[in-house]
Amino acid sequence: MAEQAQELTVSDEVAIQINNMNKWYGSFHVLRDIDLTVYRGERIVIAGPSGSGKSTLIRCINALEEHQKGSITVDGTLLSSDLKNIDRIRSEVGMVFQHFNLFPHLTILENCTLAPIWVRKTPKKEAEDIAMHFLTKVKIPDQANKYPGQLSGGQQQRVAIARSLCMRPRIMLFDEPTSALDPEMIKEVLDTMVELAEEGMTMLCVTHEMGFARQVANRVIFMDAGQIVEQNEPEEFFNNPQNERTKLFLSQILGH
Amino acid sequence: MAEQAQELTVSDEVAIQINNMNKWYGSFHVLRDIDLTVYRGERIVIAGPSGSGKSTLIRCINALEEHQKGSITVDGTLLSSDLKNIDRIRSEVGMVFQHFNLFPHLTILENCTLAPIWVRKTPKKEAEDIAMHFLTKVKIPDQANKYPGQLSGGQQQRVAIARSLCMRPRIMLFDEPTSALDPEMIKEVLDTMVELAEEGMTMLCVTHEMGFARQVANRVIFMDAGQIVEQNEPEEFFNNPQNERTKLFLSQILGH
Amino acid sequence: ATLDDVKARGTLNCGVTTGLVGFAAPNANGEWEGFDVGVCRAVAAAVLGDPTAVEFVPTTGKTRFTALASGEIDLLARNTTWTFSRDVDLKFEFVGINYYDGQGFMVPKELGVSSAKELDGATVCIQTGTTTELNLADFFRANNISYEPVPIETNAEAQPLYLEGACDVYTTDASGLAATRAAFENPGDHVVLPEIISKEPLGPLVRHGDNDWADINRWVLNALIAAEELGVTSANVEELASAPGDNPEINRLLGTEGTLGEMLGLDADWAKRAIMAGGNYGELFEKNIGENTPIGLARGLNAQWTEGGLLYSPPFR
Amino acid sequence: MSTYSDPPSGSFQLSMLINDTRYRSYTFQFVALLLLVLGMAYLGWNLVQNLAAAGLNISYQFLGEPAGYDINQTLIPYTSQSSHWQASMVGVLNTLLVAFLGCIMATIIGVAVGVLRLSNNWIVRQLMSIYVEIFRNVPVLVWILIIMAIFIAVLPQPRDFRGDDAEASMFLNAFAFTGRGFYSPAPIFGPGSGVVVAVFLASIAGIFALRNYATKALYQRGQLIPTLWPSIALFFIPAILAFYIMGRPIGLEYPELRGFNFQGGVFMRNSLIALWFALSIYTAAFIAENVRAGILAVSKGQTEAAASLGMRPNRIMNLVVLPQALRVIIPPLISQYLNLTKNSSLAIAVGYMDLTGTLGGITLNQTGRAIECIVLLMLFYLTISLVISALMNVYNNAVKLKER
Amino acid sequence: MSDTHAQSVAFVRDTMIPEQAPPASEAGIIKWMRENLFSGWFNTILTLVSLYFIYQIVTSAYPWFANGIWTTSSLAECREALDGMTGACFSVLTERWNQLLFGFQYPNDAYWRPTLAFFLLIVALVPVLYPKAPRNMLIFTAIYPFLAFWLIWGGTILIPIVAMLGFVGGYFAFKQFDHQSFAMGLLAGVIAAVVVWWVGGFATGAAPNLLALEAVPSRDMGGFMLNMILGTVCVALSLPIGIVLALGRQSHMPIIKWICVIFIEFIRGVPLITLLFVANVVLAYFLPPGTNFDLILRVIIMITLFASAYIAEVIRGGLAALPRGQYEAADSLGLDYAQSTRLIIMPQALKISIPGIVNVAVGLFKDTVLVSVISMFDLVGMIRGPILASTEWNGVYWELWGFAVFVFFIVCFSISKYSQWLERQLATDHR
Ligand SMILES: Nc1ncnc2c1ncn2[C@@H]1O[C@H](COP(=O)(O)OP(=O)(O)OP(=O)(O)O)[C@@H](O)[C@H]1O
Ligand SMILES: Nc1ncnc2c1ncn2[C@@H]1O[C@H](COP(=O)(O)OP(=O)(O)OP(=O)(O)O)[C@@H](O)[C@H]1O
Ligand SMILES: NC(=O)CC[C@H](N)C(=O)O
Ligand SMILES: [Mg+2]
Ligand SMILES: [Mg+2]
Repeated sequence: MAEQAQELTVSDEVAIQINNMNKWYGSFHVLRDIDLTVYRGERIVIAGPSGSGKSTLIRCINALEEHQKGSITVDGTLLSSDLKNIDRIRSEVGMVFQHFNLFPHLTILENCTLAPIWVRKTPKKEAEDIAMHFLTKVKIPDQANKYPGQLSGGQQQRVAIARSLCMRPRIMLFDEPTSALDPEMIKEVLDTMVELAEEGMTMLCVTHEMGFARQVANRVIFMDAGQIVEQNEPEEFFNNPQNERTKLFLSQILGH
Repeated sequence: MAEQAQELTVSDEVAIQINNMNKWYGSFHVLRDIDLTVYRGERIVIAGPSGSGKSTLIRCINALEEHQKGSITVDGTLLSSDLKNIDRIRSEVGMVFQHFNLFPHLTILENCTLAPIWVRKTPKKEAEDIAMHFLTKVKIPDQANKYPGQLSGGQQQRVAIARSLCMRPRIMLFDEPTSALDPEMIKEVLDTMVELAEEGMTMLCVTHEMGFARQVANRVIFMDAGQIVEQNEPEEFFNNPQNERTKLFLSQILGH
Repeated sequence: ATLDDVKARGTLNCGVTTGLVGFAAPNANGEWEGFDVGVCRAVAAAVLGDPTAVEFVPTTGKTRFTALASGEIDLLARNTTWTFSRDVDLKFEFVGINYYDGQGFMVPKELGVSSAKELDGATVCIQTGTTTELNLADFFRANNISYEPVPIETNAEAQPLYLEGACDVYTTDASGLAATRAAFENPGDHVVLPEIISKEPLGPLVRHGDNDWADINRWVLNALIAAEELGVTSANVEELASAPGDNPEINRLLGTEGTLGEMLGLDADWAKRAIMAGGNYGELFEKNIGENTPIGLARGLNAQWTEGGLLYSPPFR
Repeated sequence: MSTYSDPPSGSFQLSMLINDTRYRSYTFQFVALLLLVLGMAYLGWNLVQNLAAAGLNISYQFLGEPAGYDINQTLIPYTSQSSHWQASMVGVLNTLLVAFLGCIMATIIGVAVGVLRLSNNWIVRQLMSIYVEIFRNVPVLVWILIIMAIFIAVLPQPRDFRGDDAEASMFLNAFAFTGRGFYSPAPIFGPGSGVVVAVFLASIAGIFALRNYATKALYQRGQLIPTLWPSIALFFIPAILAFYIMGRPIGLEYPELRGFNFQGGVFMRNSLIALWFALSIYTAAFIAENVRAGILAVSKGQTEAAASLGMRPNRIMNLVVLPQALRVIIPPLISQYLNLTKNSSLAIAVGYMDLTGTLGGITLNQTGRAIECIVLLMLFYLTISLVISALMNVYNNAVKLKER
Repeated sequence: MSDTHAQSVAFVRDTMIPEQAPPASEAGIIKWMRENLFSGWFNTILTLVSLYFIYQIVTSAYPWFANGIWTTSSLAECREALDGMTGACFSVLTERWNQLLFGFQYPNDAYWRPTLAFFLLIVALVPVLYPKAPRNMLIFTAIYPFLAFWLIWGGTILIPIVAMLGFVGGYFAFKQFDHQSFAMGLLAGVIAAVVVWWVGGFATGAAPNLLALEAVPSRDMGGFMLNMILGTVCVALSLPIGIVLALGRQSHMPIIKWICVIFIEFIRGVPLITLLFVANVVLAYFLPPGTNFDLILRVIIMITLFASAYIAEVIRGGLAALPRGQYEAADSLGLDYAQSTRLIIMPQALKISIPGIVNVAVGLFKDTVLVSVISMFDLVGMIRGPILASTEWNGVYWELWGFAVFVFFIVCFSISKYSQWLERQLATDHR
């Protein structure tokens, strides 16, 4: 199935183009000379030890963090300090966080319709239809009128995915979407992500779920100390890592 | 090793004698007709479903709770409302709690020397030497000058054990010492307890760590609804439980 | 200008005391009456044609000047002593004197004190923010005797303190003492000591800088005084004003001759209305604080100059 | 999310002032600053206009001029000829005095009530919570006025002490509770009293030394020396001995009804007592809640752990519970002190001559320098509160529990 | 069983022991008394002292209450009626009842108006205070301020109606443009409101007596009514200002942040009394020459500023308690600052802050009595001034002050109980 997904959707169109991007926190150099081209329909898994800058990288793509050097182009829009560009990029790019970050004071349905109504100016009725569509897709349409606090972690994470999808993003970013979940719940969320992948969504996913990487990724990127150390197709990456650090890391992850 | 420990240390001397002890919280009958004799050097594990009165039982032994009927004799001292007796018993008996209960405003070393200095009137220097001895024993002498908040849970629990040991108790009570810990840390604490057992300390331990029970206990006591329902040697207890409730409980615990 | 403001508003904001029977205090129906109130009403009558178009703003010794300076009130008629610094430094304009007074002391009879000089060590109730506070300090220092001041804000607060014995002596303007004593259950148990330790010329005042408004107030007050001198009373003013009489000053005053009203920016009947509001100076005095009232003040210095007093209105000419 | 230094290198456009994150925040701040400056300028301009219209000016010269009024309670020499500045200083000291006394008393009452609210005595617990609820739910000004009213209406006035069959009499012939305040004997130091005082001070030093020694003995030799009774003995006995040996050099001056008032002795004015007492009981109600919360914040496990180590209740309190509770209690306690100090400005309601009474009251009125006086008044309170919060920060940093 | 030995004897229970009643000494009132009242000598002493204290209070207060006189019209008469007995002269309350509640200048025949406004206030507050009340009651809450203004101050009904229409118009204009951008919406709203007010101004001018109630100037407000007015108005006004200040203080823009910090710390550093002095004596100097706000308005301004600084600090606590993830999630959905603040951040932060805000409100309500120091006649001002100084009632302290204590206690205590209730509610919300 993984093979099939890969062949099916990747096009030549560039979705994200990162050139020579650098970022500092104060004087701490978190991202160093990142070059990365993501094609439309590609599913990329980013792995690497803790603190290697994975989260920072995908947060830069979404302009949640600013970078200081180099350029990021998302869907043809250069990420600059221009608010218009930032807004355009953010509505193109959906993001799912480790801790879900649902809005606890709104129902599931309201969580999903909020941005479409206020950002996309979708009429409420229509927004709700879309929301129900995606909630059905993540298999929790019946929870629509509950509050996030009433759902399990796995359900919450699926709501978070649905919420992002409601903005009809062309690119989805995931930052360790399953690492705050209990083992039983991880599967539900990964299933949802696999489904999404099968539909051809462009995805960048920080995760340590190597099964997932094997199953859906076109490419695995390994980061360490703020740099991209190795990238390859999943089979190659897992079976035949080149870099020492990658080897070490894989031995830990897989041995665990 | 378990066999060896059992044979090595149990003597005929009685450490704790509980006769027909009853306790009520208001009108709720928590402990019913408890009869229990603990010999010096014995290691007893107490198990049972939640709310069955395990904690209450060992807290009664330490006079943290008073019982209303029957008698408890610790090391020949009858536990009565006489403050002198309570003091004597408490300094004979060490206790380790589920949530460590270290004193957060004192360093590790001060935690360990506080009671020896103020209760045993040990000179400070000497108390510190003893404390370092036991801290070394639980393998964290290097943390002596840190504060509890700076240690991991497993380290904190080991400090709690060392703190009790500094009072040179003849009997140690443990109330679910590992249940608030992350899996990696459980092992460190259990190791410490095994070591203690090997030295012949009389121990009463409420725990659900069946591996520990198998390894070090002379006797497993199973409680339910405030009563001792079954007691036996560990092997017999696990392999051949007699009471229905025990069977049910064991199937849950071990199946998990 | 203040005159325009007052006309536009339709009421005169007049600052009075928070309550001093005879000078300014609300009666049982909540209507303000008293000697100072009479001045306010006369001005309102002259300016607005309606002696009841007055909004009375109670002020304490402390708040009165800020109320006037900030424009909250248009006129302050609150037994206020005309002093150099108030006139010059605080920038107010005293428009005349409606009561010549001096500071006195009141003590319970049972103390057996007969002179202020015997007050060594006494506890004295004193209203803060007043001239009497400063006079008191000077008096005791000059006589080299000690005392213990108990500062209070209003006359009302002073009463229970004095009556319950928390202070031995109460000091303020002699007229104020008389008015206060009149409100006591047993006025006879208290004596006002003979010493008058200061000059306290009390008069209405307005803000500095608006001379037109000051003129109006000054001449309304003078009109009341002159009316008494000229024998114009609330009873006969209607008649005297209906047609020019043979006293040209009365004619000018009542507007049957000349254009005094116009000069003030008012109409010709201004003084007539002011006098009708509560009567001339003498009537006001008799009605509110005179000898036939509980307060029972004699005219004394406040008699017309023709009768040995100090009241002396400049001519209406 | 603001500045990107590299990618956009296009020329500057006006719209970037709003749309570009680099300039946007400057724009906003500039606008805010502009509005602020304009607002200030507008107020300032009005002020200038109004002052000019009224022919006034702003000047602090009046501070040097004689005040002209007397103040009943002065901690520093002051006469009516002293300057307004000195009058203000008298006020400052009076404010600090009542605030200081109030903080002490509020702490004592508050701690007692807070601890008693946790007592296992049901009646006491109920009484204490009634106290707390009643006092903190009624304005402090009302309490001040009520206590003042009690003085005026209930307590006997000096005149009631007069005569042969007086209505009131002095307590022990030494203390008089009157509507004007409280009179008590004052010590007079005769020759040789220096020795007594010195002995007394020495015995206080001795108490500290004893406690020090006791801790040392415990730490070094494991010997627990009792300190309570020896301390009490040390406190009284040497001084009393010295007092008699020196031939009783310290006498008492008893207050005596002379003239209008009691004379001699120590006099505490009713306004001070009313203010002090009202501020104390009001603030104490809040402090009691803080104390209770602080003690409750120390988990039961701490007490149990200490108990199972064989410690006795009072040791547990001193060594385990209090040190932890204090960290929780002290910060809100200090802000209660700050509140009390600010509330002491209500002195004006009972004629206590604190800074609001002198500088903000009589001086303001007699000179008409409203703006100047109020500016100084605010500066004073601001200084106090800044100093106190600075101290609080220092304390908080010092006691912060070490965390990972 | 006592010979149970580890190596030899195993034990299995075959019949369970039934639950038994505790021994007699362990239950009932005796045990309760022993544990709660007489455990140890110290406790026993405490109990006895407390009982004595209660006995003293009751025996001295009871006759005072029981013999209370309610119908005389002066202290002298009351003393006469009591005839030497201990007893309270509650007649001061009955006789001055209206003055205590409304001050001494509010027109007698209009007392029903503030009374009605007060009861309507309770109705208006229900949906705010009680989250489960029907939501459409909020409409009444929105109308209430205008209604209350009309009832209390009087004048033509057109003024509040026009004022309300202005807000309504502004709201609709805001809604219209809000989807474009918050700033645009705000601008449109303000313009619409101003236009409505301007046009409405002519209407009011044309019919100044339409449905007019007798107008009462602010100066005539007094008594407990004044405390209520100041309390509610200032709390209501200080909320929005407090929110803005709190947001400003959390801002990343240093200048804006420092402006807010300085303002907040300044206000919190000085006593309210000095701010009231400012209202009373110096504020007028800072207003344009010729304008003259009345004292109530100036006091409301200062108390509002005062309260808003405290509320800002409470809300800042609420903001700080929100996890960063909420901000980031809102950002990543493409919501702009105004939207995320309004839709995500504020609703949550305010909810966290409600108990704190209620505490500030109680404190503020108590502080309204300070206006008596600048000689306004609120409840305390009335008691200190006109009533205690009047010849009839000179000297009735206990009854009057007891009344003030009673009134404030009832109000503040119920508000704080409410806040505790709410805290518990919020803790379990949406779980
Ligand atoms: N706001 C910040 N300020 C300063 N340093 C930061 C900040 N956020 C992250 N860092 C540092 O940047 C580095 C990269 O952080 P990042 O969160 O991207 O790592 P990561 O690869 O996602 O790790 P993890 O697997 O733990 O999430 C880390 O060393 C981290 O400490
Ligand atoms: N202070 C108390 N007051 C009233 N009931 C109590 C009290 N402490 C415990 N109980 C009740 O007594 C029973 C026994 O409690 P205990 O803590 O001994 O159970 P346990 O066997 O230790 O359970 P767990 O495994 O959950 O710790 C429980 O039903 C508990 O609810
Ligand atoms: N007692 C008063 O209120 C006025 C006192 C005095 N006449 C003054 O003007 O200062
Ligand atoms: Mg990360
Ligand atoms: Mg337990």
